Amino acid sequence: MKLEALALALGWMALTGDGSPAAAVFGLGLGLALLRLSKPLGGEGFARVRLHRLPGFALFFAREIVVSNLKVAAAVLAPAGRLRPAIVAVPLRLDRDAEIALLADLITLTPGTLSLDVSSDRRTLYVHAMSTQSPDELRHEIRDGFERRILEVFR
Amino acid sequence: MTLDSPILRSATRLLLPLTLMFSVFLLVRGHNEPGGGFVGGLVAAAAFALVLLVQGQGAARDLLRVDPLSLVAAGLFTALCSGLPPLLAGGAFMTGSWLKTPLPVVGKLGTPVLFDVGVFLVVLGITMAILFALAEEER
Amino acid sequence: MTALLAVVIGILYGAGLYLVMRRSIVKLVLGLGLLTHAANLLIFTMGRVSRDGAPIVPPGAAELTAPYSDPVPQALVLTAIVISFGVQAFLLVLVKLAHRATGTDDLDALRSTDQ
Amino acid sequence: MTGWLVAALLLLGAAFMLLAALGLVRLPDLYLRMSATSKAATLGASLILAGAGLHFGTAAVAGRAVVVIVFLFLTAPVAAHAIGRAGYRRGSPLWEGTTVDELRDAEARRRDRGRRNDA
Amino acid sequence: MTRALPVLPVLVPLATAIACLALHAFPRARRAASVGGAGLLLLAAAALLRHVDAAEFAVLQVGAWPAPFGISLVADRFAAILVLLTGVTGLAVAVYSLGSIDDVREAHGYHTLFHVLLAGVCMAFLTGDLFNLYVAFEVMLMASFVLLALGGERAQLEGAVKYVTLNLLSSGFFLVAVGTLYGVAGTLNMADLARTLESGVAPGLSTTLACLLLVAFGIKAAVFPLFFWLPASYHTPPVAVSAVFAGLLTKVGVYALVRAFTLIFRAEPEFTDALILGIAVFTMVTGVLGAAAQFEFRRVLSFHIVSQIGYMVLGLGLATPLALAGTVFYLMHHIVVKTNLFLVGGLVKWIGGTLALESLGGIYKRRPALALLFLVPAFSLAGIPPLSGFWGKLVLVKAGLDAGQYLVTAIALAVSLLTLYSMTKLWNEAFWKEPPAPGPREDQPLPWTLLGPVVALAAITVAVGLAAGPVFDLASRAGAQLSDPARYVEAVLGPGAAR
Amino acid sequence: MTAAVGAALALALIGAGVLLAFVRLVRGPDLANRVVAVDLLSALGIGVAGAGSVLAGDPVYLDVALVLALVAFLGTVAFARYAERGGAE
Amino acid sequence: MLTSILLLFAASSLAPLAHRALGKRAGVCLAAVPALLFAHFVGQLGSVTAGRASAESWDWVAGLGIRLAFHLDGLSLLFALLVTGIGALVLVYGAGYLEGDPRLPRFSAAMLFFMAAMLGLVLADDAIVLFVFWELTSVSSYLLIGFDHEQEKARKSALQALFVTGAGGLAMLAGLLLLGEAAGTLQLSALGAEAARIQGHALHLPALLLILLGAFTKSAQFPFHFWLPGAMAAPSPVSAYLHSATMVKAGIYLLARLNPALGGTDAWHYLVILAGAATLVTGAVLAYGQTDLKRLLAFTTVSALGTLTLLVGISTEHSARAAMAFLLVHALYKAALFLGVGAIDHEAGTRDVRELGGLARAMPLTAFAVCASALSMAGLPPLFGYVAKEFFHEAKQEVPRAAAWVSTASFLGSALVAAAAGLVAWRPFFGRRRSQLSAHEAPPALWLGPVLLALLGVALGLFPGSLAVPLIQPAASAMRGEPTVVELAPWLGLSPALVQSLLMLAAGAVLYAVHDRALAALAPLRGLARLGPDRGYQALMAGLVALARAQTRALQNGVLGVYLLVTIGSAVALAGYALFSRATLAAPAGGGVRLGEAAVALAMVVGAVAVIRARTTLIGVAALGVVGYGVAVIFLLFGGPDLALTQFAIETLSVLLFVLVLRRLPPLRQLSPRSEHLRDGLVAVSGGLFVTALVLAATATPHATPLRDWFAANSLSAAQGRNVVNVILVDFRAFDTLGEITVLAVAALGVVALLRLRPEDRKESL
Ligand code: NA
Ligand code: NA
Repeated sequence: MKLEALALALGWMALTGDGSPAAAVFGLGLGLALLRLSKPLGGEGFARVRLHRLPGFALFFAREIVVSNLKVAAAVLAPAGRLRPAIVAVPLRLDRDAEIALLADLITLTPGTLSLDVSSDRRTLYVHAMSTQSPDELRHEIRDGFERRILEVFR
Repeated sequence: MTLDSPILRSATRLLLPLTLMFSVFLLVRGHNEPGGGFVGGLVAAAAFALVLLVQGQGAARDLLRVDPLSLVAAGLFTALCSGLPPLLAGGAFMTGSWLKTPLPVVGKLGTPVLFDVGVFLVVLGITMAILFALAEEER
Repeated sequence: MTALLAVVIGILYGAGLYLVMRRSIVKLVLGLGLLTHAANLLIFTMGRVSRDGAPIVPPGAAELTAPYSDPVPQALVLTAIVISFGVQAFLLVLVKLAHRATGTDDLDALRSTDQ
Repeated sequence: MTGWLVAALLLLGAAFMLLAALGLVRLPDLYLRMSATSKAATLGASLILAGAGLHFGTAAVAGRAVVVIVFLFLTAPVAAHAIGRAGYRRGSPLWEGTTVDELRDAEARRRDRGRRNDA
Repeated sequence: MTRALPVLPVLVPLATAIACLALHAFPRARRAASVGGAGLLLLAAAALLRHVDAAEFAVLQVGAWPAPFGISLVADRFAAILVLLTGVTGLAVAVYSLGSIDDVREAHGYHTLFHVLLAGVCMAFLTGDLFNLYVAFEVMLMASFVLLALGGERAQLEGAVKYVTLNLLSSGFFLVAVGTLYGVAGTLNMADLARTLESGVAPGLSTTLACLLLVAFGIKAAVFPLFFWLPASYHTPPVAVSAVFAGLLTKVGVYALVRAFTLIFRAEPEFTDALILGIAVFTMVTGVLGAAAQFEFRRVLSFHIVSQIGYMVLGLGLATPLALAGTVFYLMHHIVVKTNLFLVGGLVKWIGGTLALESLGGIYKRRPALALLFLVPAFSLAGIPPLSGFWGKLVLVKAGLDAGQYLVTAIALAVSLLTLYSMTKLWNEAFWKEPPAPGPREDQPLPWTLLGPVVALAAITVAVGLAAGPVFDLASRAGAQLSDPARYVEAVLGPGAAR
Repeated sequence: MTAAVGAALALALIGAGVLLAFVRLVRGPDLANRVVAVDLLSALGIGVAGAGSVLAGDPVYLDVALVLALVAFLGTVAFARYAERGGAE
Repeated sequence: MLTSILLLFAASSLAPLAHRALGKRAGVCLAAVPALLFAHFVGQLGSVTAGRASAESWDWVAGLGIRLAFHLDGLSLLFALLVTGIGALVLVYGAGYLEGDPRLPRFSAAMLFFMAAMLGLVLADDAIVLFVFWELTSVSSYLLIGFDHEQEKARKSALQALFVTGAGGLAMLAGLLLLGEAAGTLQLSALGAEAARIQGHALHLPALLLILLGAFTKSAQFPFHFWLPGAMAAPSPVSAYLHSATMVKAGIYLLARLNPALGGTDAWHYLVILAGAATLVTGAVLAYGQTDLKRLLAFTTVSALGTLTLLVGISTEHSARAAMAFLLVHALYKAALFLGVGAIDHEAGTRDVRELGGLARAMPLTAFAVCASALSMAGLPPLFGYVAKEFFHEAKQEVPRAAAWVSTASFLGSALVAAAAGLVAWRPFFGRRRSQLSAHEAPPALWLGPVLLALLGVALGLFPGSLAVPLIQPAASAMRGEPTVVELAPWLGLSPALVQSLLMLAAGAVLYAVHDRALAALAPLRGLARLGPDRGYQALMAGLVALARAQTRALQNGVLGVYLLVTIGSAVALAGYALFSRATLAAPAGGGVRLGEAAVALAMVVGAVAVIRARTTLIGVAALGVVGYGVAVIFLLFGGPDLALTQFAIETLSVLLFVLVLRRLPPLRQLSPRSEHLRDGLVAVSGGLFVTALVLAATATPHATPLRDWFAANSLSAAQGRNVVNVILVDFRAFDTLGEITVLAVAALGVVALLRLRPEDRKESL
């Protein structure tokens, strides 16, 4: 909660372009108020955030994004040979809403994959891939890639 | 029925305060830059509308806490009251009066700003009232 | 640009007027929507469109100095836009209920209250 | 110098966006198209916004550009998820070249459950 | 407090509406607030008229911004008179609503809507700004839309679809005309517009916009051939609602026509006056003929609204001070009488269970006093002396004869005869003949909430008829003001503004 | 100046993208595909706002971009919900 | 005088109370009011005979020059006496006639109201005041004629009377206003002095015609006579009052009253005499053809009214005194006859001469009253009717033109009336007594009136000089507008007039004798009656309703599309005409179009076309959204960021609204036939062209910017805001915004209410 409020305060300062302490205080106050307001929404946030691991995580993500876009570019420009789409069920170790959402979002934002659905028991994520050799390979990639890193940062 | 999924739920949780903050931002600076009560109210309504779409109107109602029509009444009351003080003092209705010194962050405060707040509340209230009623009907 | 806008507004009007005269109740709603857009654009155009920027006093200045767009039609249009939002919401619900109550979408069939 | 950087960012962003649009037209099914748009368009728009933020050079503008970028990254995958799921549930067809569909059974079970609830 | 007078008739109902909205959990308090607010409006309106009649004008620059820039509220005698009548009608219908509106409607905001309607009507009468008039129209219309459709019965929804569509079209024309006027004259203040257009800005365009506004206001006023929405809808809502619609809404259109063509558009009077006169004649005739074909209490009355709008517009078309006085007088008379006739219609429905004429009857036999209560407004509507309608008719006929418009005058007289025909038809069918079957409440005493307003309005009708002298003097002072727009311009923009 | 030229070129590219998106919007073939097209159109709109702000030299376009991003998301979610509930095309 | 009128009005409004409080005595007590007034007016005789008219007046509607003015001269006095005197008798009679009837209080009230109106009419000295009372007599007579309102015939007759007299009344109103214009005054007693001015005025003839129309309809002159017999649907006391002394005499009164101002001209002579003569004959012929006593009396009334009109039309000294004498005697005998016939009807249960006979022994007093009155009607000496008839014969010598025709007509009419009088006087009372009749003498209330009136007729005939002259002379003077001497003696000697009277009576006797055979012989001609004005009236009313229906079918046909077409068409035609005939169209100055702008414009046009061509609602909504976003972009491009922001937000929320409603909306369908598409398309295209032209014309005018400049200069300094649009919205024009959020609030309230108000918990409001 405190961290989220801080993030909102930063957001306020970014929006207004005002870095003054007054703006920070106002932003924090507003952030706290808004979070309080959002409280009834419930839902599960992250269990914790290991701030020091965040930069590494971001870097990894940025790299994945760039790579992914290049792959997509290739696929778009010459789709015929390169497409081997599949919808793959990925079993999840993550179990908090926020974690699942983050994983799904990252999968969507990165190369050739798209989170289609989450099973109602939240144990399985269904991922659409543009081009995959085998479903198991994709499952493995996700488990060892994003999912592991999320566990590292947010557990 | 809602668009229930952990992904959408989490997104809503994140976007709600952010969007509301943006709506406050639009309201606050509207007197000096693009923005103001109307668009501020609409953006705030969009935030609640998202909750409505994703988690259903029960959640959205809980979130809003007050009946949207009460919000409308409060907004109209605020707008009306912002014009009354000069009237009672024998002046013209809606004559603006301002604090002499601007406050940090929010800038100068005056009855027209209060009026804009009223507009904000009304717009938020009516949009939510309409959406709730339609969503209720849709079931 | 004004001439082009004049033509666009005319076309929007023509289309809107044509649509409201249809018998389908949904087309009526769509037509009114087009007319609303057209009217807003028309009023905006009456301020003599210019690319001179928004009517916002730049920081440091005491008043707005030319060139700038005419703020008056903008204020009018803003009022009109918001009003038509309310009207449209109401109209939609009205049409929906009328459809439910009468069981038809043919406006020609809604004649029980005349004659 | 900034000028060149801005121009580069804008053009690169625009190129990605065009790419997204191209993918939307050329790719054979809904899911593939979304794979293209949800990435390329988000990246493209973000690059353009970054360029714009850089161009004006003030904290206020840059801050706002960052806010928009963050917002885009927050919403784009969610939107893709929402559309993709809806599309799948409505039966938007998969390309015939699709190798595996591990969602099909789960979806059938879900529909079945829905039908039983209705009855 | 004098300074606040022009805005009070808007603020009081608006505040009442907010109070009613806020009191949604307290039905009794809400009803009390509704009647209390209506009473306050009447007081405020009376104070305004008193002040304006002496001081000629009451002008309030909202926000204290000088005249053409801010929004001016301007009460001349014409406006103040109409505001007073709004107060009268408002109070009468507010009381009547207590006894006639079901609690489900009340719970869904009836009182709020009603007071917003009053606020919109007063705002329309008092504003000195053309765009603000548009806003006032929207306030009024939106409230009327909801009041009309609230209840959700098939007939109401059908009527509402037509009412809403045609009125939205009218609003559209109005908006275009206002926007274009701004584009041409650069101002929105009606006095300033008058001054600017008089100085010869774009004469052709000014006539074009006058025509556009003639249509826009003509739709609201329900003149020929733009009245369709009225007979299609006015008989569908609860009686209290149609009573306040009948009394006030079309009059706002007439008011706007009068204001527009006495103040703003005087560039080509020979064209516009002839046009208006022609419209008036067709409106009178088609309205009254429409009524002759009807066999439902409120439908008959609805068509008569159209017909009598023709009378009011006739005065505008004749455009002499006497004719304008006639229009003012006729408006005053008609608001009270038409409201009352609809309210009486409610009593008839209360007793007989229906408003279909063929199923009614026998009220004269069982309730002679009530029957006489019908005759007062009915005969007044038909122009029987010495009731209020007679004087309205007399003034207009005299104005027509003075202006040498013999044919038009003859038609006006013939129309009044046909009005009498319709009123006697209602009398024959609902009051005189034997009912085919007894009504649901043949022998129950009428509640005072229903009877009181009817008696009060009938008393006003008689009083206006008997004391026609001072009332006509007031109307002719108002007419004189309307004939002298320069005074209006100076009152708003300051001395010397009109040159 | 360089930035403006870049912006103009970028706008041209995006414009081409808009046309393509329209093609998909018209061709469909189903609601979901059209929603994707609309979603992309709004992203393109944000791009237009960003490039436009550089071209016009007015940062106000960025505010528009923000509002656009917000409401476009809302619209997409709304349509997704509509589609999931089996709304007609 | 106002006091006396108000007294009657007060009595009228108290009548129901009086009946409740006083029971049977109420009739007499109420009759005391007009009786007292009668006494009061008798008291005025002296001063009026001496030529001292009394007057009183107050301002009423000063702005229109209308004064609440009353004036008592000989003419008014004569009428006032008849109104109050006969009124008192009729009230007493009515109380007896309707004894035990729950409607009696209403009867008394209506009669007193009518009496008040009639008294006001004859006392009024202001044309408009006269008209006010004139209309009040119409209205109250409407209620009286329709007294038996549960019968359709009564309702129809009442309406017919009201409609015909009402139509005439409206004409008369216009005529009086024109007369006032011509004379420069509305004061009736001052009109005579303005005769020259009036008769030289351009408005003289129209005024005369319109006024005559009023008088003729009210006094049932040919061809407007048809409503009067129908009015016999009223109970006898009502007929007695309305058709003897009051209502129908109002027209005669008006003619007499205006004689000084309007009389004597050629137009007057022609019109009034002709109408009078025609009415005289028509009434008499029709009377002769009746077997219902009341209808018979009604037609003799028509004939008498014709006679009176004829006399007023002649407008000489002789005719004036004849008119006033005849007026007086007719009032007396006709009231008595109606009352007597009422008594017969009341006791015997029928009014048909063919079913009556031999009642004289059972009802001696009634028989006396009826016989004496009928003989007076026939003009037999020594009754007063004879005197009047003598005067009439004298006066008709003075008919300016076509005297022979008039003479013949009057002779024929008088003979027929005499025969009719015979029917009334003889048939019910003498001859064989019909077995089924078990009549008794009527109660005193029913015979008192007729007997008194008959006695009065006899007395006047016996002592005309002392009794009748004081009444007739001032009245004739007033009618002439100059002192007129009237000398009366019972026997005027063997004059040509006497000879004529005798001849006429003889002819009457013959006609009486052949009555039954004549009726039988004329029976085939009854069909001709269908061609009469009554038929015309019926056709007119039927035509009116048919026209009304046709118009409603054509105009208010319930098709919204047509309403819209007409409304839009009117706007486009009217404003388009004004624009293209007046404004000069010029292309607006410069600006140029950039590629992006053109693209947006194109997108909007494509969107608009797509909305029209959309096959599904969703596509329509989406296409509409494209137009909306296009508008937003235009706002953005041309300096309206606030607008653009709002438009984007609202457009999206609108889409959301549509989406929420969409599934409940019907699918888009193509419903109109091709021809309608074409027709509507034409109007729509014209509308579009008009708007384009309007925009071009408006933007081509020089841009006046006082508001813009002022806002620009004052936004920051005076209103503390840099964003001028926002400052306008929340400060300079915040009042607009207040209204606007009110609209929004109401719209939301409406949406909520409409959707929440489920059909099942709907309740009926009144
Ligand atoms: Na604003
Ligand atoms: Na009428």
